[in-house]
Amino acid sequence: MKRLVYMDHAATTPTSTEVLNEMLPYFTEKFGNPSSVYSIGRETKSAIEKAREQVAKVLNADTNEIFFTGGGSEADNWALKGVAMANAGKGKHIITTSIEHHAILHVCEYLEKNGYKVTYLPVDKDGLISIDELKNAVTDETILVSVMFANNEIGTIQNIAEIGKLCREKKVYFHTDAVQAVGNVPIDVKEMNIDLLSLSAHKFYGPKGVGALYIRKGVKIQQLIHGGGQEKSRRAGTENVPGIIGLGKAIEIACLDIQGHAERLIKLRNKLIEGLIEKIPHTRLNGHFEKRLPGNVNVCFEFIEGESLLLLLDEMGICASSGSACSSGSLDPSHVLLAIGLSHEIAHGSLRLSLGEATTDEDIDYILDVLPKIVERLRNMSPLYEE
Amino acid sequence: MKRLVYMDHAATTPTSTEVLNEMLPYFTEKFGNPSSVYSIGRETKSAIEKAREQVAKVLNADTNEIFFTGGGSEADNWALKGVAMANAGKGKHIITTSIEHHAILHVCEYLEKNGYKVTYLPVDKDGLISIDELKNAVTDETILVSVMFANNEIGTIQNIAEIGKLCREKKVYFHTDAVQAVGNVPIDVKEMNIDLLSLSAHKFYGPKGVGALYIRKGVKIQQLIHGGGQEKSRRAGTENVPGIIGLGKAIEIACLDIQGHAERLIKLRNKLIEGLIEKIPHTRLNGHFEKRLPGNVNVCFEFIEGESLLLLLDEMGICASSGSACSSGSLDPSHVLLAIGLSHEIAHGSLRLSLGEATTDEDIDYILDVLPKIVERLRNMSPLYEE
Amino acid sequence: MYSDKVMDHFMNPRNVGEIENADGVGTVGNAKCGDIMKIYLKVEDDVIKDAKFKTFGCGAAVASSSMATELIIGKTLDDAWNISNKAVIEALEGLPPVKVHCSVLAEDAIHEAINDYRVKKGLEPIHVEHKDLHGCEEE
Amino acid sequence: MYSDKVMDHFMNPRNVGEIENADGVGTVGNAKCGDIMKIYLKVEDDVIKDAKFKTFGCGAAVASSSMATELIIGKTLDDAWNISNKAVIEALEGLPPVKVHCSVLAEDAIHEAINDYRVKKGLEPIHVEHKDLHGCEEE
Ligand SMILES: Cc1ncc(COP(=O)(O)O)c(C=O)c1O
Ligand SMILES: Cc1ncc(COP(=O)(O)O)c(C=O)c1O
Ligand code: FES
Ligand code: FES
Repeated sequence: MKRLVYMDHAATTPTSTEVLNEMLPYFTEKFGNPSSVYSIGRETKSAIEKAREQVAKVLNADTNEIFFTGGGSEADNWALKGVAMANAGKGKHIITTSIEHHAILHVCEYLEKNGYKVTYLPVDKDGLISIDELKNAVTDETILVSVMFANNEIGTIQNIAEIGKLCREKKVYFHTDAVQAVGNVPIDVKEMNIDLLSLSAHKFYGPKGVGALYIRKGVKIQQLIHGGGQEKSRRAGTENVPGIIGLGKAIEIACLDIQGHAERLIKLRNKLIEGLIEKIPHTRLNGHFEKRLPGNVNVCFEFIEGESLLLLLDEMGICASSGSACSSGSLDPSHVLLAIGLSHEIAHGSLRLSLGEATTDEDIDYILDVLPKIVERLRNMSPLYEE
Repeated sequence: MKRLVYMDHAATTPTSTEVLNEMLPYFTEKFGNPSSVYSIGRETKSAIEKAREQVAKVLNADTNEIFFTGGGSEADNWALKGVAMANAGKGKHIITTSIEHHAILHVCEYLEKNGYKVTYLPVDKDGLISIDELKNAVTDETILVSVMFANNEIGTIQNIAEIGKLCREKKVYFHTDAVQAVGNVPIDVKEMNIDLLSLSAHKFYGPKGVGALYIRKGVKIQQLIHGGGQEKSRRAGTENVPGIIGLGKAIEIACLDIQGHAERLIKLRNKLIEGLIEKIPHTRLNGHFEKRLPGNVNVCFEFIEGESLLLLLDEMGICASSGSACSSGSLDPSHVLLAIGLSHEIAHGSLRLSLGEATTDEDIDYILDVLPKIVERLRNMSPLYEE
Repeated sequence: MYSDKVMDHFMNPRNVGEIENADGVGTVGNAKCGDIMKIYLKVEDDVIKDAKFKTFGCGAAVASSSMATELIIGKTLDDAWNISNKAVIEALEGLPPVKVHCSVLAEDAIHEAINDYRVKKGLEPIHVEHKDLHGCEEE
Repeated sequence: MYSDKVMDHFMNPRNVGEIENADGVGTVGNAKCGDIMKIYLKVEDDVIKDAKFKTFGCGAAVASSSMATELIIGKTLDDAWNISNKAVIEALEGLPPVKVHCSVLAEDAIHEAINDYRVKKGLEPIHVEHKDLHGCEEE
């Protein structure tokens, strides 16, 4: 069999066997509807409540502040639309950043079409927003600030505690999309003054299609999905019981030794970054060098294009992703790479390698062996490259 | 071990082993993000497309008219809010029925708060709407008619083809909540002139937390969940790959021999209905006798209250549900039972037994043995009952 | 959902039934709301010698009736009057929040029964502020 | 996503490189948009004797360049001119819809190269309506 080196943990992770085993009984035996009176329903109900505790514990939240959703995107949509609609009486201004995930940006565009005003804060070359700029952007009309905890492309981690403190002082709600951060960076919603936080299980070895929104007690927010009385009548729909159990178990495991996990990955990550820069000329690292997700490597190789790179990497068994989006019909490369100031040309040659549980030192060696050759090969084919 | 007789298939069903086995590889091995370029991503992408074909085939739809969601409630919310928002220019009137699931009714209430007008059609004592009343309700302002295919409580199946025909003539969109119907009643969206249709996997032996919305080509509808480009940029969020695979497999199996499935259940159902009416005085059947879901039994026993009944049934290993909702803090019994003209008193004594794959003739005998004694016992405790 | 104690009193309710020629009878609740509780008292020398109940209602309502009759048998009328729904809940080792009103029903039924006894004896009924159970309108 | 043929021409592209002192060179696309294709021709007696390419772009762009050079080698200039992007797609056994523009790039590059040859020979360039590739503005 071909060697498989999965370097796209930021896109999704496999569900770990331990997590899957926890979920399995809830498909076939313990399948009762949690809203039911009888025992097999009560059993799934308490399993869900246990998962809620697992999430709450990790975030330092209360259990009744955790609401399960159908994923990270739903959590983001709910947070933004829900707060916007419920607080329109106070004002219609929202502040976010230019490097958010589309699950935030496209919601903001939707809100703009519906009478809201949105400020998109710029970021510096490392991908950080400026607290001063944020402070200046807040007006009497501002109801919500949404700044992602860690960026999915370039890995930059914002100064969340500072942002939270400012928002609390200014009395505006603070939401953070922590989909990439959970399991990688310690989070404390109380200490960091976070009012709402989105997370998604499949980014930390849980199943796809389930996430959660933390909503601090007292936050005024509308429902996104109306219907039955599930999730204290705030998110309708029969609960994805196995998914929720899986999310709970996965977050528990991911945060058992977050420090050790991070240290291990950072070592491998830095070896990879340094190796690439050393071995491949005309390479630049994107994102902040230190305030960076432990598993994130994002580099640009000049003169070549991302998709070709990915295809050749795939041939060598390496799974990665790129910020070049010509293939998807949209022609602009990643908005994040443009926001940190890259030119279109260079952004098209970007590569994200995201490390995770399965990544070994040998994997890094393998990549450092294979990738320079692939880049060389593509450069030799490129009309832009002159040796 | 205690005997377990699961008679709540309308609430949820176990995921069948066949379906689960189909899903399993997609948690741990074939876990790639379907949006990815590399092979393990393309593999999940094509698995999703296969599931889409399975759904399309069963409904007689085109594959590009099927959109996966996080469940039946999300599909209902999307259909109603999406059509309402996208067509507000044409009018702001929606027609639905008084016996819809809360995932429809609570969305309608939300829309009413946001400037829409909603007509709630009444139903007759069997739970059927009148086509004439529907015809009269349509105005120039009407943009959408939403009538559930089959009712979750009393099992009544509406005359969907007639409703579809009328809507097409009147040029208003027709949505049907077919969450209870799929797998139990043959559906043909073309023949029945259905424009939008909601379904949910866990009602037909698929997993919880995944559903689909059929959107006929050309229907104007807004997104509910904004973000990434999944589902042709109409429903954002990393796809719940195992869930979608499970949904596809489950709907395929459920519709292989829908006729045989229905015949088997109808025989058991009728035996149960007749037995209960014969053995227990002061019992009435709710819902239409013939236009009824194959597995649905809904009866009222006078002088007793539903929750007590459920608890005693649970003690005997029988899982069932009731339209009595005192326990849930809301004091009105089921809006469906009230809509078919039952008094509150009687509605509180309702019991729904819903049969499914696992139900055997012995199960029916067991219930017919146990249930009369339980009713008798509660009646003896009831201040309303005089022998 | 329910404690073992509640389930015990629901599955094996104590004192179900009626007392013929009872000295006091109290009926509270409303069939429309899904709950009616009726308590019968046998009183001798201001002491409750026996109590029985009939209840139309949920599991918690049945268990509360059962426990309430247990608690008042043998008590003076004054002591019985002072048994609150809290005492019933405690004796049942807890009730889920949505079920608290079922225990209130039991407290109210006792008060009604005692007042019925007082009226039959020619005494003034003791004034009670009925707790608003759940906004369910009496017909 | 790609046919075996596309993958073959991507993995083992034919005719990569430059032709020194080429008789005609055509460059189309735009680095800003993530795609540039450059085709070199060697022409003798109005017949394309050799063609080479350099491409900055996606897999489909590389495969289209490779296939396009294959198709035109040995053809007269007139025949080569008439090779459309459709012919390239067919020869590649299909391209995904979002990748059609990559094959258009190849058609355009051939036209540019032939016109470059004509101009060098003192002939009028043939007028071409450039298909609007994808709304990506030239700088
Ligand atoms: C008729 C009907 N519509 C909608 C739903 C909601 O589906 P889900 O619980 O999967 O969100 C249900 C079941 O709960 C239902 O029976
Ligand atoms: C930062 C960020 N936010 C939101 C999402 C959306 O999460 P999901 O795909 O689970 O809906 C993702 C991942 O796709 C992400 O990386
Ligand atoms: S060059 Fe743009 S997608 Fe191929
Ligand atoms: S009597 Fe209403 S819930 Fe108990």
